[in-house]
Amino acid sequence: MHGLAFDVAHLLAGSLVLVSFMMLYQDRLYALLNTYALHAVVLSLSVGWQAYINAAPHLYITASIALLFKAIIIPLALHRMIVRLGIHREIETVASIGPTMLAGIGLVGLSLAVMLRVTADADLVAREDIAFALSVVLLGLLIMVTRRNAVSQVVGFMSLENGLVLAATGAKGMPLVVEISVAFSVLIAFIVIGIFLFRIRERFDTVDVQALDRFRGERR
Amino acid sequence: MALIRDLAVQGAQMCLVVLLAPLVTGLVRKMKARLLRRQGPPILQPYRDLLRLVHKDAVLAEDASWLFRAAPYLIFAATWVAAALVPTFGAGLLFSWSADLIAIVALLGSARFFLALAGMDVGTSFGGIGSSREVMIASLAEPAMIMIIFSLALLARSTQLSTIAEYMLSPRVGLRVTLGLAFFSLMMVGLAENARIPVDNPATHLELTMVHEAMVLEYSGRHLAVIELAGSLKLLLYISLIACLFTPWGLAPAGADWRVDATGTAAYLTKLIVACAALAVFETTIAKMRVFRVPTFLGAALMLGLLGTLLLFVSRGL
Amino acid sequence: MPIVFSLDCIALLLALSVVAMSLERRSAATPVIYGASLLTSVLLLSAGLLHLLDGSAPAGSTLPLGLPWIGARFRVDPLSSFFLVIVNLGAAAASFCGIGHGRHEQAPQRVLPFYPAFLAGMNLVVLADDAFTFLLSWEFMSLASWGLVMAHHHQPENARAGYVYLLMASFGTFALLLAFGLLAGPNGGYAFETIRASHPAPLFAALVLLLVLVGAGSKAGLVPLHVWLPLAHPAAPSHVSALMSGVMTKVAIYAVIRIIFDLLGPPVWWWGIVVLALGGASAVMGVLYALFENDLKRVLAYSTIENIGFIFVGLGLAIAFRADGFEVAAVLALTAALFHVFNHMLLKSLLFFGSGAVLGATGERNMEALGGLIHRMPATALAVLAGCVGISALPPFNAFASEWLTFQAILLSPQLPQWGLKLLVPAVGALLALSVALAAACFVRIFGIAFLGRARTEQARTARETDRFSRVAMLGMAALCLLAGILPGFVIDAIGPAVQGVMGSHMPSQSRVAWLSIIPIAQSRSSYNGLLVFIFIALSATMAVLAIHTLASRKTRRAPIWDCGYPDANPAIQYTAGSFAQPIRRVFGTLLFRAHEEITMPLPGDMAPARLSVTLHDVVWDVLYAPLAGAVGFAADRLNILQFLTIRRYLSLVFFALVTLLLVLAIWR
Amino acid sequence: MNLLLSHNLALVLAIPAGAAVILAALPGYRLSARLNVLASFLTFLAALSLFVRHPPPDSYFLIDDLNIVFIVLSTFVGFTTSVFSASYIGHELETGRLTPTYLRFYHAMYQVMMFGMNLALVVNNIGLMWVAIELATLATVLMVGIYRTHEALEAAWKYFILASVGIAFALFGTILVYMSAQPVVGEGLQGMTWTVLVTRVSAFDPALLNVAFIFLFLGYGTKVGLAPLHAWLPDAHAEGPTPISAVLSGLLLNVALYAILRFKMLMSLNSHAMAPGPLMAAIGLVSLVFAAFMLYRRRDIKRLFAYSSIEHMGIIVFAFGMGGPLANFAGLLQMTMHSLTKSAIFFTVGHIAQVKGTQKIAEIRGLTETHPQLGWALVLGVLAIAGMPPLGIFMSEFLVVSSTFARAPLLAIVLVFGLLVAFGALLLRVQGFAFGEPAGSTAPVRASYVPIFAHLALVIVAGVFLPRLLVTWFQHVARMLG
Repeated sequence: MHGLAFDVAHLLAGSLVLVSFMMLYQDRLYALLNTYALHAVVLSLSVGWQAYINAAPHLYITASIALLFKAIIIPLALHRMIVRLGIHREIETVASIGPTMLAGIGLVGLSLAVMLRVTADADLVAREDIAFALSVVLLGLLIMVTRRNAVSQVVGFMSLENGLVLAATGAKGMPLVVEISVAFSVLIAFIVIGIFLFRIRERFDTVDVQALDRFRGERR
Repeated sequence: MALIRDLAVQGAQMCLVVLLAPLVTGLVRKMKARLLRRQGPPILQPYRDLLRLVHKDAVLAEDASWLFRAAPYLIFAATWVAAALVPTFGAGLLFSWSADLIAIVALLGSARFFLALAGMDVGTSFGGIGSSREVMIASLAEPAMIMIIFSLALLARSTQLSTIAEYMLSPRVGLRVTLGLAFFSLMMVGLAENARIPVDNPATHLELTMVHEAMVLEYSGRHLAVIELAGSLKLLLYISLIACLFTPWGLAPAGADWRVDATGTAAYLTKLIVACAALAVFETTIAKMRVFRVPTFLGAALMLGLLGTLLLFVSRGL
Repeated sequence: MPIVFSLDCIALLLALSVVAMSLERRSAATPVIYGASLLTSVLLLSAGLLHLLDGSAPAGSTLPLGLPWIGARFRVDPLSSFFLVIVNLGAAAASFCGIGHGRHEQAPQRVLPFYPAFLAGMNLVVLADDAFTFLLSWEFMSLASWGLVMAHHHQPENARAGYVYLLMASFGTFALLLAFGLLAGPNGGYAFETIRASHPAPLFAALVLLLVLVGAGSKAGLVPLHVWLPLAHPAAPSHVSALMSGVMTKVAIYAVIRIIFDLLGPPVWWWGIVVLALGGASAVMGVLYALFENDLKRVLAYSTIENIGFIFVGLGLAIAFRADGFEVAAVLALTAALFHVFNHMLLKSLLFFGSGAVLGATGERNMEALGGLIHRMPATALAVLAGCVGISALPPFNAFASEWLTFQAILLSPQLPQWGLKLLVPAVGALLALSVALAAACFVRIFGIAFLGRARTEQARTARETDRFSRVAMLGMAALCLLAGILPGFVIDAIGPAVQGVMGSHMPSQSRVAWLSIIPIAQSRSSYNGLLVFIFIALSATMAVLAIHTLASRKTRRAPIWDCGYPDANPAIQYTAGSFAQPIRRVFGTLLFRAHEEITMPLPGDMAPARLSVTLHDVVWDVLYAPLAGAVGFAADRLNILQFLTIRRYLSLVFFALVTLLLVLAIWR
Repeated sequence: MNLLLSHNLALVLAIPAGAAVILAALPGYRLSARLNVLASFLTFLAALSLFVRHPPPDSYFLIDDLNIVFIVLSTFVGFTTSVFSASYIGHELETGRLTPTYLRFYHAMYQVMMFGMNLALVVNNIGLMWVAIELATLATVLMVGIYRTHEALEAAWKYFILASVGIAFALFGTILVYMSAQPVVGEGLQGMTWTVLVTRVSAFDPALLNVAFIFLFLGYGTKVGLAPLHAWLPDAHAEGPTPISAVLSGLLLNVALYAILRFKMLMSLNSHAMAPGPLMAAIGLVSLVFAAFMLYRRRDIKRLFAYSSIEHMGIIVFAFGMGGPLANFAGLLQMTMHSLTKSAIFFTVGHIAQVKGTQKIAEIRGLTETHPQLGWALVLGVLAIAGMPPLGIFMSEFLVVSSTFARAPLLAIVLVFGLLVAFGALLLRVQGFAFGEPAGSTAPVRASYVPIFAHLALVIVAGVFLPRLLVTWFQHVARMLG
């Protein structure tokens, strides 16, 4: 493949990692949601680009799903929920932003270190994309782990899943990508609805996960 | 012919021990009395006592069981058999091989077992005291005895009394530390086993100090007589045991003719008298110790025995 | 074909337990089941005897069960047939006793199904010929006996006993499992013949030895693995306790002999030291425990520990002699051990039957509440007396013969080249002598307190003689004990083939010696003649009686007790079990049991009674088991926190797992 | 008939799918319960018929000796569980814990789950396998939450979140596998087809494979319930309906395990990639010991047995990690026996909890007196799960421990330690349940003993006698697993 295509793909993938970092940095829910929307947009762009350079039309579907569902519908839905449930807007984090960022950088370094062992003959886009995808996944997990608030955890999970889609599309000619992205969208829908469910049943006054497992199985 | 002769020797031995036993007791009593400047009972007094007791009718406690009546005879029988197997004047006992030293000790053990049971049969407090102290003493005396047997048996490569006696006679036995230790240990055990001072006082009826007497407290008449006889038999047994193990001189070898037997008998009697004298002197010079000092006393005996056994390997690595 | 026949009998036993389940609470069930088990064990007994005596070649058979590629292998050789005799003699007696004793059982449906299964398990262990079948039967035996221990599950202490028992049992099984794992190697040659053929490296062999000592020793009740035994054995119904104490421990001995002498190959001399030390310690500790215990059945259980120690000393000697190539001495030692196995089986069964009779008659296991039973239950008293004399190793009874043989073997120790053994063996001999003397004290105590004296409680006063079957069983066992004691030669000759099978040679035939005396090595060295001793005692006793009764008086008067002039009708003044043990407690207890006496004297004028309270600590439990249980509890508490984390924390667990693995991957190579 | 045989594979999938649709539409629980049983039974028959003949592997479906074990086992347990659930659900309706609408949903979901698991087992495509397992998981999530109590919802939520993360990991791993395959086997479906991968794996990029395996192991390991990924398992077992607990322990864990085994085979075929054995063995031991200690402080009977499932999964994974014919054989045997025994235990526990009206361990005592059959069944089951002879697990544990000790003594010591600790806890609890003074209601119980005792009978028989056919087959699979 010629250099430009490669550079663009690389750029998009890299910027996805960057956006993940931005999400890691946010400490307000709305900001987080907006950044996530951005994340999804970048993802759809990169998927689209892959579709273009690999001439794989079915990837456009994935791209559009990413654009519509993840970049627009879900953030809006979560927006409405935050308003509806009156969740206070600050995200209480476990560790302060600084260390979290450092951890994130460490994770990116780790994923690169792991991926650099991949023999070079695997084609470069794949290799790079996987490295970035891995870091996106890890960062998403980091967000889930460091945020105390359910919505932000969901967001973290969704960014993680974006990483997966990135990897899937990065893999040349991978079958079932569309199905998988659909399946994941369903999964995410489930999660969001799940939060709604808890609200509707009026069982939990807040959707803070800690409140969810107030019971923690065996009562002490 | 030889068989008949051996039978005769064995029979003579059996009668001899049973006849001599009270004499030994009497002798010791007399000597002690003399040492204390007392007149003391005549030497034959024990025989008279036995006859008197035998002719009285026995008084049994109401709730004494059959065991209470059977025990004296069992005790006597066991002790007698044991005593009959210890060479006195001659080594050539027909049945000496039917029980070796270990078995003899075990026979005495059975006698003690029944004595202790008899002590508890009527259900008095004193009987209990006696029995429990008796078994406590025995639990230390028996291992000591076994240790002595070990050291002798390891030397003589046999547990047969006659064989050991022959070995002791033979020049092979040098002067050994082991033998000395074993001898002292055996002395201590003998004192304890026969309820002599310092472990027990055969003459006292002070409840809190007595051991042997406490067990036989409820006995009377012929039963008491039999038990007393068994007691003196045991004393005799120990004396002759020591005699034939450590001073086997003059012991008639197997199959010797009657003259040798006669000398053997003479030698044996002199040994007896010497032993009685020694015992009397010892008992008059020493005081009885508290019951709970006894374990240390016997523990010392046990240690001596064990030490003797272990020294064997060091002194001459067998 | 004895093996097939025995297997059929065992199958019959298993079928019996199924039948027992089906006929639940019928009153007829008890006699039927016990009768059938009696029949089967008699058949097995005769099969074992035949194979042992006619010296036929080992016979094996393989069933298509167990591990598929090996099959369930069974084999009967002299050793296993000897133990077949041991197991089924005990089983027959217990079943016979059970026919009568089982009637007192309040929950038969909890006993009957497990009883035949238990018998079957023990027989299977003895016959098994591959590691899997062996361990399966072994654990099955434990399981069945656990069911029997849990029969009276309402008493919490029984539940505890069952718990400790099964836990220790499977601990032992795992130890044996590891041992077999070593013996069989990574590609699983589990058949015994394969194991025999392969000789493990010295280090492995030593490891196997230790594992076997732990595994089989915990089942046999070797100190310090004995803690379950005094809990579990008494908890079961008495005739079952007899089986557990008298027979199951012997099965453990069988395992030790089978593995160490047969499978493991040539021994090393220091193995002997380990076994000897353990045996000596068990002997003394066991009897001391027994002396300070007031529960009748627990005393018996503890005395089992003592006798097991005795047997292990014999085994240790055999190992040591064998390692140094003294064939004769080794054979003598092993024979002594096996002889004691036989004797202890008889005696302990007898004594447990007796305790069962007492329990049935008075509902009491505590000696302090008994007394004077010799008047109420004469037959039981006679049998138990025989048992007490026997187990105290007094002539002319049987245990003395085996003890005597053991001592003879000990006296051969100077031949041994190693100094360690030279010095250890006599010391162990001293320990044995000590334990024997203490055993005598212990059983004087039992019999004197429980059967002699005056009744201490109403139950004891109104006790009634036990049922016919138990009486016959007990007296029969007593007769066997006496017989084995006065004719030891025949027993030794019967043991011969078993020893031959293991050692390659056996003791010179004893039953042909003149006057039926036994001569282990040489006439000049040592000999013992139980028959003559017995006859002499009997003769001289009768002579004395006759002489006195004919020549002198034979009159007896009954009178109130004299007691040095303090007659007191109150039976409470009698010596109690505790006070009887007091002198010995003072001598040995303070050191080994941290015995502590506390006397509370009331002030002068205060009418309150003075109290003496004694506290004993089981050192082994305090040092070994309590900390272990504590550690497990601690770990459980600490880890339990993980049940109560938030989802985020759980997620972070996952996260850290992932990151660590990736890090490992990044750093790797 | 012949026609059926020729399409038996299709039937294995079609029957549950169809049944799900019908059951979703069908009102009235009696009929639907019966239909549920019938469908499960037919599925089981179809699975059995796979022995007689099964289609050659095509690009979508694959039946080989490995997964046929799993298919038959899962369909069988699915069938017995449906029988049990019929009687169980009836009681739930009476007590009003479930409404008919939810019941309809329940039965439909039951079949969906069966469908998902069968699909996951038979597909020849790692991507489809992932989809199927996700499907089954979601179905179980919904069923765990079906009681809508605080605890149930919380358990479902916890399960859901953790499972989704697991799913994500698994997917990432799958993608990586594809990427490592793609340069060798070319693009498209080939790169995900199992049969192709196996033949060509030796040329794949090892580094990618390593990363892939880690993600797959963690992803599917979450389903297997290996510590420290186990968190969802105890609550999901404890709070859901008991049939679901039985299915979870008996089936879903196995299906996830199956996936792990597949990828292990793949890894071991590539000589340059890291050996998966040590990792599996280590995690297995960790899970075993951890679960063993967790057993002690449990207060909820179902959670207790959930932890014991974790423990056994640890043993099984350890066995497969050790590898070698003996250990693999033991692993397979242990897995089969565990499914049977554990589901039997959950059947029993379900009835017990219903009759006692509580799941609190402290309030269940003296069962052998009040409810002898249930009590002894529980005792038997727990002894079986604890590896007592003559029950099946004894044999497998015998093989695992003895074969390990000769190779890696220290590991074997740890293994034995864990087993002992676990046994201590289980024995303590079962003695409490079965013996002592009875507590709680003594009302007679309308229990369906057939599935319980069928399972236990199988376990007992397997403990002493394994049929030749089964053995050779297991041995072949063991050799397959290397």
